[in-house]
Amino acid sequence: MRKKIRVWFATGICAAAAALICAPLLMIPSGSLMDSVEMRRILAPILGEGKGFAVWHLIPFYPTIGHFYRLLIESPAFYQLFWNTVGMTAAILAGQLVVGLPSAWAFAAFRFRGRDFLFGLYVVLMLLPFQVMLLPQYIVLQKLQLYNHPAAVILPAIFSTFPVFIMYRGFTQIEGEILEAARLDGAGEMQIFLQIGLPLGKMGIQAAIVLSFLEYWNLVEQPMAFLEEQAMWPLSLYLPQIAVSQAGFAFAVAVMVLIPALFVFALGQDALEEGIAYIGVKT
Amino acid sequence: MTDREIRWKSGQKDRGLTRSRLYAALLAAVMCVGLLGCGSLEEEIPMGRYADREVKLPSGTFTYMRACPDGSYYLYGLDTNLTYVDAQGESREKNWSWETNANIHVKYEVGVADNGAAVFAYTPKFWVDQELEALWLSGDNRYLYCYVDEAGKNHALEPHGEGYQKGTNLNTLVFSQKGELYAASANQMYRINVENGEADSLFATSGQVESIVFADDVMLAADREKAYFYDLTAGKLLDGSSVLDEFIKSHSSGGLVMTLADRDRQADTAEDAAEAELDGAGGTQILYLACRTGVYRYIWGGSIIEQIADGQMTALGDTQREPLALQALDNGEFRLLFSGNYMTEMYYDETLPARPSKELAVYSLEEIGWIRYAGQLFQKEHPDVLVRYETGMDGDNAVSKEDALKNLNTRLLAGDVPDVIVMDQMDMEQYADKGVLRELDGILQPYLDDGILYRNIVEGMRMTDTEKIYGVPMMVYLPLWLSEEMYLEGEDGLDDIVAGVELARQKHPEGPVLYTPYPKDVLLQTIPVCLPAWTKEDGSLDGEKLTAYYEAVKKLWELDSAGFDEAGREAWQKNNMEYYEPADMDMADIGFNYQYNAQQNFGETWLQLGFLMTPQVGMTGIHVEKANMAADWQQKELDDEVTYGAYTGQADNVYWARMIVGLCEQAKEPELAEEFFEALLSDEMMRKWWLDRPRNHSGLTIRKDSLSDILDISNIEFGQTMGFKDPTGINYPDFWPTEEEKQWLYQMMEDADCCYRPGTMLEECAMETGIRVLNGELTPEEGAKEVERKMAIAMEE
Amino acid sequence: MRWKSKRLLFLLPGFAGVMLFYLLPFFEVARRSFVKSGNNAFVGMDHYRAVVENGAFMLAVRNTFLYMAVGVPLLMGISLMLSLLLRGLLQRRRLVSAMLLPMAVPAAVMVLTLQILIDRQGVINGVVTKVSEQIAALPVFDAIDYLNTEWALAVVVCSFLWKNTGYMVILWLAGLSALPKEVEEAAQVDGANRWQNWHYIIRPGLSGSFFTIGMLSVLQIFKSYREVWMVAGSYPQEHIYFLQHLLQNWYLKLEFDRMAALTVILSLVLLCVCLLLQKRLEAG
Amino acid sequence: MESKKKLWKGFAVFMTAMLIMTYVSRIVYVSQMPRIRWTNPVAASIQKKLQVDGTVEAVHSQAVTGLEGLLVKKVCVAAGDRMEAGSVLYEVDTEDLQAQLAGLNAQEQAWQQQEQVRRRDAATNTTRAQEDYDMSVTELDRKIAEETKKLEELMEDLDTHMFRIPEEDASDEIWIAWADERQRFDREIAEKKRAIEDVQLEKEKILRQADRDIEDARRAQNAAESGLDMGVAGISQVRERQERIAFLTELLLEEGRVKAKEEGTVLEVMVQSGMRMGSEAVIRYADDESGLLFSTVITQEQKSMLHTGDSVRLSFPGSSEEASETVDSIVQENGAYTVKIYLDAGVGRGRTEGVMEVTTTSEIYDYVIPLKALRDEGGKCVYVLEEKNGILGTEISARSLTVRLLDQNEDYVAIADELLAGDMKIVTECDKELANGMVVKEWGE
Repeated sequence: MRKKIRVWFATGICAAAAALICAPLLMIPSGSLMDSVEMRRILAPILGEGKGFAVWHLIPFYPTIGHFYRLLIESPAFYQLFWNTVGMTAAILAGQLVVGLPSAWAFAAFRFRGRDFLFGLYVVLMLLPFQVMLLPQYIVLQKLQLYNHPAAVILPAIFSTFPVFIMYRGFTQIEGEILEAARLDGAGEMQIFLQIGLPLGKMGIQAAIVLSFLEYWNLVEQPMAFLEEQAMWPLSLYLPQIAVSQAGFAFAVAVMVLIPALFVFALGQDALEEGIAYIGVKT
Repeated sequence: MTDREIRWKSGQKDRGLTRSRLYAALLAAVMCVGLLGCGSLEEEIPMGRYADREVKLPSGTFTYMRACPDGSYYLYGLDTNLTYVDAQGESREKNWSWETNANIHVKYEVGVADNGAAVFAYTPKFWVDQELEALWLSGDNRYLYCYVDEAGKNHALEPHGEGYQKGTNLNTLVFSQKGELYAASANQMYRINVENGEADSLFATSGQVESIVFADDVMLAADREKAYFYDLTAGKLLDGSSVLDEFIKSHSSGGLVMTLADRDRQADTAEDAAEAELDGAGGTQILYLACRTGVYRYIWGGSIIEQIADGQMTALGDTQREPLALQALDNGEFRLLFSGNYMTEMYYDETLPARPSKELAVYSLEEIGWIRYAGQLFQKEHPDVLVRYETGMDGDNAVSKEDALKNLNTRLLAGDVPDVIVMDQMDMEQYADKGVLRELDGILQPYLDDGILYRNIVEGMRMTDTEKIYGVPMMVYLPLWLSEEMYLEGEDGLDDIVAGVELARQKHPEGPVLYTPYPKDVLLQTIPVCLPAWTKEDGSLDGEKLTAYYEAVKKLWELDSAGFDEAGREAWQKNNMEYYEPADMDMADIGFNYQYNAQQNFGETWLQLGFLMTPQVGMTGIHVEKANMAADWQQKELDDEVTYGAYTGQADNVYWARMIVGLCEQAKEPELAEEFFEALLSDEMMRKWWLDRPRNHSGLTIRKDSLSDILDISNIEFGQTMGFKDPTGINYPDFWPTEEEKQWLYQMMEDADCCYRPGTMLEECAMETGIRVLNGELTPEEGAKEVERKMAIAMEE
Repeated sequence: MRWKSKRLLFLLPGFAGVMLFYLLPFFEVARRSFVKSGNNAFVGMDHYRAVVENGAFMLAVRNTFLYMAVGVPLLMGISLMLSLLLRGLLQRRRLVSAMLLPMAVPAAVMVLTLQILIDRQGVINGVVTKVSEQIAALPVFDAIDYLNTEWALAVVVCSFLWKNTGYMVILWLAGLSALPKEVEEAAQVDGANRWQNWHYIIRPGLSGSFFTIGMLSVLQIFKSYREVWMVAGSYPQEHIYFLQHLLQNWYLKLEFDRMAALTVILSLVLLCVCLLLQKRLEAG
Repeated sequence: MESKKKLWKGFAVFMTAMLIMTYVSRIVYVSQMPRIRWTNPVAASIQKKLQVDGTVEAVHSQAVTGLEGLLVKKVCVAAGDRMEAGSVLYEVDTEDLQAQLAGLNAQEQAWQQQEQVRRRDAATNTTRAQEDYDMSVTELDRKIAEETKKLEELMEDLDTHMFRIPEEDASDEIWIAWADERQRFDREIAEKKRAIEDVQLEKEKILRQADRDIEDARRAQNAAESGLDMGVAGISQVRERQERIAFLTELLLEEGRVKAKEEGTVLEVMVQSGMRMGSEAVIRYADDESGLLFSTVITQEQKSMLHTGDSVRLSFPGSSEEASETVDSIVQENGAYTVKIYLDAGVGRGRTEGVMEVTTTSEIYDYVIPLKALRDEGGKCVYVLEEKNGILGTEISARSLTVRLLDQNEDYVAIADELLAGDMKIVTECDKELANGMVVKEWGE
């Protein structure tokens, strides 16, 4: 009985926390259905046009799907950018898997001098804000003739140290003995990596994929700096500066951006759950 | 979950995997479609155009070239000897005794035959024959002629004959292939026998014949109106070609030269030539014509003139040079002699891109119509230059000002520097300190010395620390108040404005006075004239001035609101709301050019503070984008005139600098940038802009002569484009400045010396805090402290 | 030796890329911090001295340190507590997805919602004043202008927590799931109460995760600058004037050498902290 | 696991939906895009054709004046008839004619008697005046003869005196006396001459007076014969009556038929039988040798195309006749201009309207475009195609360019602007309302 109460208590708190986090997000779907006149009227105090306080109608008085029509039907600009974003994010994730994974494995499985120092350096490079790296990376890209080309955003992202850091955590779960045993059986490094490393680190990989996706799905700074041609821009630059008059439209864009993210979460979550369960069995 | 259960789940998972793998494949396919979308194909540039290379001329200045069929040519200049240059390029001078006493004769025209014989038209310096001298002195400068055969033996040539008019000069002397001399006077064509001077007149011409070519036995003589075909054997005029006449008529300005070539020797151009036959003349000849727009080909006797070379990117297109003679060489190339002792050979080159080679990079934060227009004009005049005009932010897309500046700084630091920067909305001092900008004192000195530009305005741009000028505004706005009667008397600053508004308020208790529906408007109208006074010499912020400013602005706001009760103000703001969106209006575009359809409710406002933006609109009906009250009042037939005047805030003689142009230190094309800068400052550019686009509000030009020219351009010349049509379609007539008003405007331009540049950090802080002061959150003192605090951090950096 | 070269093969591609796009640029930045920007003359520590003595720098460091000191522990604590609660639940997956949503919202829209909520006449002030009016007991609440008063930092921290909690909960869950089940079951059999269970089993197991999640929280602190800048502009209220504002403003002022010096200082500090933490947590 | 599969399916469905929507939205976007056709400006001249109708009428149409007071019995011609010299126009009532004639003759006789009496008195006056004249002439001649004789005597005395010049050595008094004597002679000669002149003057005065008297007398006599003294009106009245009598008698001989004096075409008949004629015109006709006049009215704007001396092509509706004539005069009347063209002989015979056509070709303009490409949005402007790259890659957009109008006709217009270039693409047709900066596409299917 006590156990049931505890479970109820726990779900209660978590539900409250989730609700608190999602409450502001409810403004997005409601905003996307609100036409600009109503939007201006309720936000007048914020625009310095009225006294009193702004109020938000979760259910708009005059709902309209005008924004969605304008976004999805009238102009194909949204899709152009949508596919740009999808393409870029996919390329980056794939690249990170191909490059980041072995690096993380190398850090986790091998002992070599200066490993910790190098890993520390990786972490610092991960933490450094982009503003600092803007100029030198611009010079490098200029020399590689990659400026104003999608690769200018994709390549630096592929070699980012962030996924390495996360995947490294996944691999550290594996105790050294298993490795030694496998090596003794004469398994090649590659085989060890594929047979033992990958399945064990699956959880870390999926976490890295989800978090990387989050990171690069809404990338703003790099494309704005390195992509001059608007035709290559990602979705996040479609409306970075939103004036109140376009708020409705911006909310509609946000809804369309959230949908794929939801799928990825769910799938990523799923994989995570599975990974966790799998690991549970193994050890 | 028991082990079995998990395995079962995982097992099932394996079978399930195949279907999910299918979905994964589908997903991958969709993603690669996205990837395809990103690539951009390389844009291919059309290749191949005519280019020209300079040919080194023998010493001396040459003004005449006689092309010989075998590719060699004779050169002759008034102070040089006749020089023969053979096909390989070696030149031999012909030394004739007659030449030696050159100093006694002033030579004018010359005609050279293929074999080197020549005829000169000259006038002796010392007249022997009194009668001829008399003729000469009487202004009829009649030439004497001398024939020199190929051996150098010369004898005087006295043209005579029954058709020959003695008084006229033979300005064109040409030898045919057979060595006969044909000469043309202003209206008559002659054939002159070189031995005895016997001249028989062939036909009359409408103008002076300038070019003569011979095809077998047909002579083509062309004046500026038409081409005459004359059959030498039959001795009669043939009917002309209307196509050729039309071409000659429209292309002879700026020099038109022609030459003839046998078609069979012009191997490559022959097979695509039309097979037209001129009766009797055997159409084996091609006539080449060269003029400013390029080289054209006319198949003898045909009816089409094709352009085979574009003059733009060659010496032909150069407006300073005029083609004097043309020779068609065998391999489709052409040799051209130009005025100014310059000879080129034009050849066709596949490898050259059809695009110009040099590039001039012009950068500005926002799109400025005038700069783009100037760039296009500059490019038309300099065909070998491509003007690339980049803007940091283009209107609709969403790059913020800081992001655009960040991109620009990245490129500056990385060395990819534009040649010309227009620094509206940018912080000029900062770029000047960092050495990005070039000091313009050297270029501006001649302009200032002979008083072309308004000295005070240019001096206003001088940096306080380095005492150098790094940017010059092309246009300026001048502060101007406008009201139905004399509310603002003198020019003693902010208090005068407050007093004026109080006066207007007493007169009109109801409704608005200054027309400021939102707090932001009061600030918009007053900051430009006060901001320059807030920074002390040492660059720090002057707190009291800022406090005084906020107090005055608060009073203005209360005065303006006094005309309303609470509900009234709300209603008034509401009906302004749909055309006027204060929220997304930031300081960048307070230049009163936001879409402001206040004309309807203009009648209620009595005092307007604005900026004069268009020079050629009269004072009596000052058209200030925001305050074209006059036009409104005029329609209400108010009997009294509109009064107007200059106003000052805490800083006086303020001018609003627009289109501040600066040149970059490490520009790739420094002299080209300088040339562009001078083109921008040229009177021609200023006038063209106003003539072409009279209805624009880019401001008053800082060139004295252009400003007065523009103001003098009579109203009629603008004809249908006068008048300003506001969105609702009401057409407001503009009023033309009277003479006295023009002087008043020139005087204001003379003494405007305090520069206001929008878009600085201080202005943004003052604006934000100002709104909080007017909303009552902060008292003026607190507001001033708040701004000081924020600026402290900025200064600190 | 065969293994050695093989192993290098794993690290090399990644390392080459990192070298090209991150390390080389970092060394370039370091080089520029010792050199005068115009004519590349060696200037030594001038820039560093200029940075350290700069008033704005001190303010920025204090603010950033305060922000981290408050933000990171709070975030880690809340997300740990939540993940512990969530561990046992069935509907865990849906709740976690809900919490993760803010991460997926484009920055611009998040800023817009923030502006609507925390403006002086915003929705939150509206609700609170309405509530305080209804309930006589509460004192009359006058609207706080969050962005222009000391509350600014509170607002920044709250939005930081709001955005990243879901993120950290996932990582904690990942960490918790790695703990061996049997030990815990055995402890329960012995009647260990919850606290002992936590202290002796879970906490040591999570030490590795502590380091990862700590570092990632710091990373999110730096990533949150974009939102703070879009909400409060380049010169915000003094309490939320962070190092990155300083970096950006110097960059806009073309003061790249000072910016480079600050970057080097910052990265050295981070490196030491990271190495220290790694040593202690790995060992523990 | 179930939910996993569902999720993957959901995700895949979403992505394919997005792919399909990409094409759908692009189709919708393109279908709404205005379609345009464009041309390059061409260097050509503007040909303007002016076609105006106008009336053809006689230059100075002749008129047959009515016979005052007579009664018209029958009208024999109508408007538009050909008439030859001598063809009958109309007939006058003979009885009425005879009655008027009789009245007139009676007045004539009365006048004749009165005239004889006056003439006799005048004759006597003239003879008397003649005698006075002769007498005064002979008397004056005599007086002149005496005077001239005295003058000659004095001249001889002077000559002799001149011979008796004293010698040089003579004393001064002698010289003085001689000088006085000489002066006396001079004085007397001068007086004598003066006297002769006076007499001659007086003689002329008298003679002139005499002449005038004779003249008056003779004129009076003439007037008497001619009856002048009745004053000018009287004389003319008499003469007029005599002419009318002569005319009426002649008409009577013709049994009242009035014939045409010359050939021509009748333009208008203003009289009908039974009407008593006044003095104004009865029939208007155009005689042949005086030419026809084509006149028309053109507007101020058309005036710019036409100048005096231009050759124009005239055609006449209803006939294949055509002629090329030169414009003789263009006169401005309150805003409009009347054009007059005198037709050559034989042109436009018998026509009342004509059509004037003139084609003028201007000089060669650099940039000539079809008129439909010109638009008017607060000032003349054209739309020029240019490439614009935005989110959807490079697109064609129409930019408006204000231009100055040089010359135009119905379907072409010559424009000028610094930025114009030969290779610019100017929009001529568009199926939607164009705005500046609008994205457009070429007119495919």
